[in-house]
Amino acid sequence: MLALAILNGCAALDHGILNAQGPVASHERHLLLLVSGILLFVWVPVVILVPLIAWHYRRSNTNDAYRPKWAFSWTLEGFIWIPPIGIVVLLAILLWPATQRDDPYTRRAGQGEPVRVQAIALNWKWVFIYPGEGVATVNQLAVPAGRPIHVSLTSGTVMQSLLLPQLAGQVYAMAGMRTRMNFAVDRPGIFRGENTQFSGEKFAQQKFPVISMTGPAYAAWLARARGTGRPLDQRAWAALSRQNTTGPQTFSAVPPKFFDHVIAATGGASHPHAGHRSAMRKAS
Amino acid sequence: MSEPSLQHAGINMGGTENRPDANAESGIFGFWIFLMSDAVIFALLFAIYGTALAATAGGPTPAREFKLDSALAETLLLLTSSLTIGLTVLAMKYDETRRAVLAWMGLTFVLGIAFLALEGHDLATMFADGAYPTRSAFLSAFFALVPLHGIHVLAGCVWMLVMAAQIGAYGFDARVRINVLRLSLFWHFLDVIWIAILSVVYLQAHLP
Amino acid sequence: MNDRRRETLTYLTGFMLALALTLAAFAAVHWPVASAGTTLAIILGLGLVQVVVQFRCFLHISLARSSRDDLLLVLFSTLIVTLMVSGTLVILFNLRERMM
Amino acid sequence: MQTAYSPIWPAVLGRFTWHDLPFVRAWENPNASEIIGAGAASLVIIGFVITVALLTRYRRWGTLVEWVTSLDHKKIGIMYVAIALVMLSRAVVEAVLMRMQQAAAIGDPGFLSSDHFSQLFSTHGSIMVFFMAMPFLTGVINYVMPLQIGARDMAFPWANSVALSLTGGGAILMMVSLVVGRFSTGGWSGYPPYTGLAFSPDVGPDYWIWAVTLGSIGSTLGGINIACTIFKLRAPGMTYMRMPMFCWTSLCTSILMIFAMPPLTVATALLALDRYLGFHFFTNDLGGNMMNYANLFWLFGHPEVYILILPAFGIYSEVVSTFSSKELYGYVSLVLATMAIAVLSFTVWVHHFFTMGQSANINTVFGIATMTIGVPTGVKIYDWIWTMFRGEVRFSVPMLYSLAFMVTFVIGGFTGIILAIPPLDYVFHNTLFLVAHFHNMLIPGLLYGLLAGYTYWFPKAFGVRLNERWGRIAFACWVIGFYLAFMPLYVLGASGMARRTSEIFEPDFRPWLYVAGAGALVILCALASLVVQLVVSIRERDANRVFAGDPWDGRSLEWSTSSPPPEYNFAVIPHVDGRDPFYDGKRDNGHYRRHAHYDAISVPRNSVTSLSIGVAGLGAAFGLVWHMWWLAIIAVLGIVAALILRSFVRDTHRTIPAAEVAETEHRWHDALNAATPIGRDVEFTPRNQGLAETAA
Ligand code: HEO
Ligand code: HEM
Ligand SMILES: [Cu+2]
Repeated sequence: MLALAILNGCAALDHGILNAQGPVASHERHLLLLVSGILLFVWVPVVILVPLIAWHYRRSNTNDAYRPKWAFSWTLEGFIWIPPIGIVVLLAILLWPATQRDDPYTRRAGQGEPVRVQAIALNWKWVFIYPGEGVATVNQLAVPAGRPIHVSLTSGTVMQSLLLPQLAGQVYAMAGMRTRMNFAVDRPGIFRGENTQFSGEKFAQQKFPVISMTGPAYAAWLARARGTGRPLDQRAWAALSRQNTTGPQTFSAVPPKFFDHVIAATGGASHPHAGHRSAMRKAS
Repeated sequence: MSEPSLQHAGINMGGTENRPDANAESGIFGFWIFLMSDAVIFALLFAIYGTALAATAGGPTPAREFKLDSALAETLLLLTSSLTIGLTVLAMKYDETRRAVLAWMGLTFVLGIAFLALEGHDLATMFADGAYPTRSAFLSAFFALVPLHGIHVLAGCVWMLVMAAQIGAYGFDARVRINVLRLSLFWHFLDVIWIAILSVVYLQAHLP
Repeated sequence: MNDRRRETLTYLTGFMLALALTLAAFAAVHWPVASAGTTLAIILGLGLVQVVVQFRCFLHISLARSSRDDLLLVLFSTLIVTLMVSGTLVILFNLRERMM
Repeated sequence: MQTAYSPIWPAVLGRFTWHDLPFVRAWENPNASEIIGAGAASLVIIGFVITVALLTRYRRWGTLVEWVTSLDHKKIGIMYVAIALVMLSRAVVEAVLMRMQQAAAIGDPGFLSSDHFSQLFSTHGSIMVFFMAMPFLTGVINYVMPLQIGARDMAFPWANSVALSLTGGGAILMMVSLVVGRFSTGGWSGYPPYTGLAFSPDVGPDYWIWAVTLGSIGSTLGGINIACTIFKLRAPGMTYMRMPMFCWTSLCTSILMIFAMPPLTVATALLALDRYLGFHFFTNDLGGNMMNYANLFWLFGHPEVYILILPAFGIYSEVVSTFSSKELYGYVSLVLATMAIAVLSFTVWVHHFFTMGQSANINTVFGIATMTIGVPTGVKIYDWIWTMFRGEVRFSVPMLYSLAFMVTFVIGGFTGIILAIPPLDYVFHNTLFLVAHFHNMLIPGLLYGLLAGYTYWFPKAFGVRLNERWGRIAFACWVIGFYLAFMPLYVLGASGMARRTSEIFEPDFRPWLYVAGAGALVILCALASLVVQLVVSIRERDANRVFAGDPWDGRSLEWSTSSPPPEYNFAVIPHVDGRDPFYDGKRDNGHYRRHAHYDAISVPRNSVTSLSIGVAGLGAAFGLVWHMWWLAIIAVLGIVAALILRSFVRDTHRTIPAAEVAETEHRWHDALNAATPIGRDVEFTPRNQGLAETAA
């Protein structure tokens, strides 16, 4: 039973960072293992010392000296303060460049021409626009393996967070604002993407596959998408904006600057008059 | 203990006794802590105001809404009332006559009410001009910060009425003294907050 | 000089100083001599000085032993308030820059 | 629906309709989720009715009134802890329901509706933090700290009672939300715009806002009171560097309360302005910006977690030193570490939103600041270890909790450091890894500490030792249950499972969710054992009395009084000349001295005004939630009136005549003389009457 549990457990871990499938995630996994290794020096002494000392100096053991007034030693103070400070300094030295490097805004991973994707969080689905290609998808993110993927995020509703556990960390998406995330996928395959920021009733279902393909397969996919003959028009957008869930969808065309329009419509700074109208409405 | 009299003006409870009253000391200190906690609230509202300055959403702007002349008048009123509340405390400490104390406190009260009237007039003008809190984040931040100070001033005025009644009923017993001291701290504190409002809200709106 | 006169003088000094500082701040805005940024710095500086004056003269916070507790409290509060306000401004302006 | 033709009902009942009653909902739509909701509501009502019936049957209304109007810090402390234990029970049951749902809802909707599940994590989190942990630690501080510094009461007994009644009002509002309407689904952090009017127009977020506001105002008042008491009311000779460690941590916690509760008050107040008056602080439109909310909330939220943990650290310090019969190792280091934690905790709040998009430089600075807190925390742990070193360790229940804490807490610190590294936080943020981290701090850190304190000081408060056997059973269940329930969450989090999910679509998560579910059931047993322990201890109270007052060979002043202590605490205010005044005193034979002459002592009288402020606060909150404006207005005026009335009251104190003090003291000294001093080997037996053998 236990063995089975552990076996199955490893299966669970396959869905996460330990089974990293992209350069960003790999770097994060490497950092995780390194930091954990260092932190063992924090954990092990305590776990050994606490039971050992408590048991050795138990009341019934009269073999050892009892020094009720002993309460200070400079040597011990040194051991108590200095190594932990050292560890923190070491971790800080690791942390600084790692944070710069994995900054989701600037990190450039992968090779070749970047693929630009604009992600819009809705209740309870993700819309992905490919401005360069003029197509859009819902609840599936198709990407070419190996190439850098540059995502701009916003939300058409409450705040959400886009996490790709095996590929990259997460970043929030907020209405009226634009955040960014960069990642790449090592090889073709299907990986999970999800919203991790609670957003209401069907939040648990707000997951989607990231489909990584070879270059030719991606090109073929794009061609197929353009050929579906279903543009992301007013009606389609109205349907998406409704609070519900949906399966994967593909749109063959997207109005230009659609993403900027969404940002402006949800209170973004670039469109000051959008706000004015609702103020009038409120005042009247 | 060279200058116990300066500790908090008037903290010595007895007429001649020089030992600060232990009870009064913790009573005043506790009130100080409360004021500092309140100061954090104001500080955060200032910070929010700072982040919301540009968020006018196409609506009224600071420069248009804030009038320097009435801000100056309000400042002078409040500053003077800070002086008069101080003189109230000194009167309580040295004269111990109800008339002197009530006179100074009455003057402070009038100045406070005048301040409130002026501020109320300002806010009404803003409303008439379409600058109401639901208009934009900037105005929301303004209407959280400045009227909160006004509410404090109002509370101070009510407090003065209560203290006047107590002075009438009990003279200057230990609790009246300690509460007048607290009231004066509160009032001075509001003056300090107003200086910040003046600089951050009103003067900043009219930078060259 | 008796206690009462001294204390009255403290209040009056505080009042005059505060008045002067306030008028100076208004003047800095009304008859500008410097750029917006500098003027802002000037009025905030004047405001800060005035706060110190008021604390000293009206609220009787001083370096004297007898008000050491109050002083420490005020200084600690200043530290926390500075941390909170400056942190908030830095973070939110940085966020605005990166998101708008 | 409401009748449109009669405008009177909306004016009276606000936005209340029949469908806000869970019974009506369960009747109309009888599924498991609604029935559980109706059941919970019935439990609240039945509990209330039974309490009223019992009070009437045994004619105890007088006692109740005597307690709730009391300004005695000891009674107030006990009432705080009582609130905490009741709320703990509710929140644990909710936690178990959530665990059961997640174990049942793998590729299946489970038995709870998604909406119900969201209310559960919101109430569980809010209750555990604001109405379990905060009252518990405030109660323990209230009870113990004045006794430890040799004071007769808190600096502001009346404000103390106001704080209690506001906290109680908040707790009652949480209970009311079970019976009328629904609670927020926005989690304990209540992030807008989700909790704003546009996305949650119902009463839920309003319940959250006002319950939390009542609690936080109560905590601010409590903090001011505690700090002022420690600053100004220490017994002569009790310098800062002679204060018991628990007083130091109480002081630092109270300072954190004073400065960290205001950001929360601002956050909830501005959210309320958005919701009630249409302001635009955190809305999506007209320039609103929710990032301000996140910033404000965590300006409070991070110091809050240290508010929670510091008193527990203080309790561990007392317990480890007492049950090792040894001076606390490294007192100065511990004091410095406590202060360092308190100050540093104001410099790290950004680590709760590393993923919001600020620059790498900002994240770096806050990441490093966060890790720095590990150093003073570690110092504390090592100091406790070296306190046991060369001591004589007795494995009492509080000591067992302390040992389990040290070993387990380090794991939580370990994962905290991982989360403090921004690139790693990008991966683990909002996953169950985070949930595991904070429960790993909150249960073995905070809750074990409070339970240790409860067991340790129970005999002080009631004069009766708690049953040892059931204590050990409860302890074992807490520890086993914790490991089973939360270690799997690290794995699930590392596999990318998001927090707050009511339904799971990944079959590979199943085994871990089962283990976690089993762990939750063990925790439920732990809770049950605590109840049994209390009942058994009350039953066999006569065998376990420790009236003499010192059952554990204690070190600080609270043990130098009778158990329970007299209303005035100390007939003669003690003089302190060391760090362990009582321990040293009784060994020098100086302590139990009968005086020939006692003075009359003045103690605060009971007060109704403080209670009425809490009641009015509850009324105002309820009125605001339901838009019953008349109620809110009346209640707020009531609060103002109570404040003014109180300032007119002159006869606030009552004098206990010298004869009565003398009689109380003589009765205690007679008992001391009659008691047999016992050695530590028999301290868990009925022979322990509370007098410690001090020879050798
Ligand atoms: C009592 C509660 C408590 C405590 C004490 C802590 C302590 C710590 N916490 Fe935790 N936390 C707590 C409760 C929470 N934390 C949270 C979230 C949280 C997050 C945000 C994660 C995210 O949202 O993505 C981070 C980065 C941390 C880090 C830390 C660190 C570094 C510590 C340190 O203080 C730990 C220090 C201890 C250590 C390190 C072990 C002992 C030290 C030794 C042995 C010495 C040597 C050590 C070193 C050299 C490192 N916490 C949340 C989330 C709330 C929410 O989102 O809902 C809660 C409730
Ligand atoms: C006693 C055993 C406990 C169990 C079994 C338990 C279980 C849970 C569960 C299942 C969740 C929801 C996790 C999710 O989001 O998926 C949760 C959330 C939470 N718990 Fe506990 N918990 C326990 C004790 C505590 C204690 C003692 C505290 C605090 C003092 C606490 C504070 C919280 C908080 C703050 C949340 C987050 C709520 C939110 O998401 O807004 N819990 N807990
Ligand atoms: Cu934190």
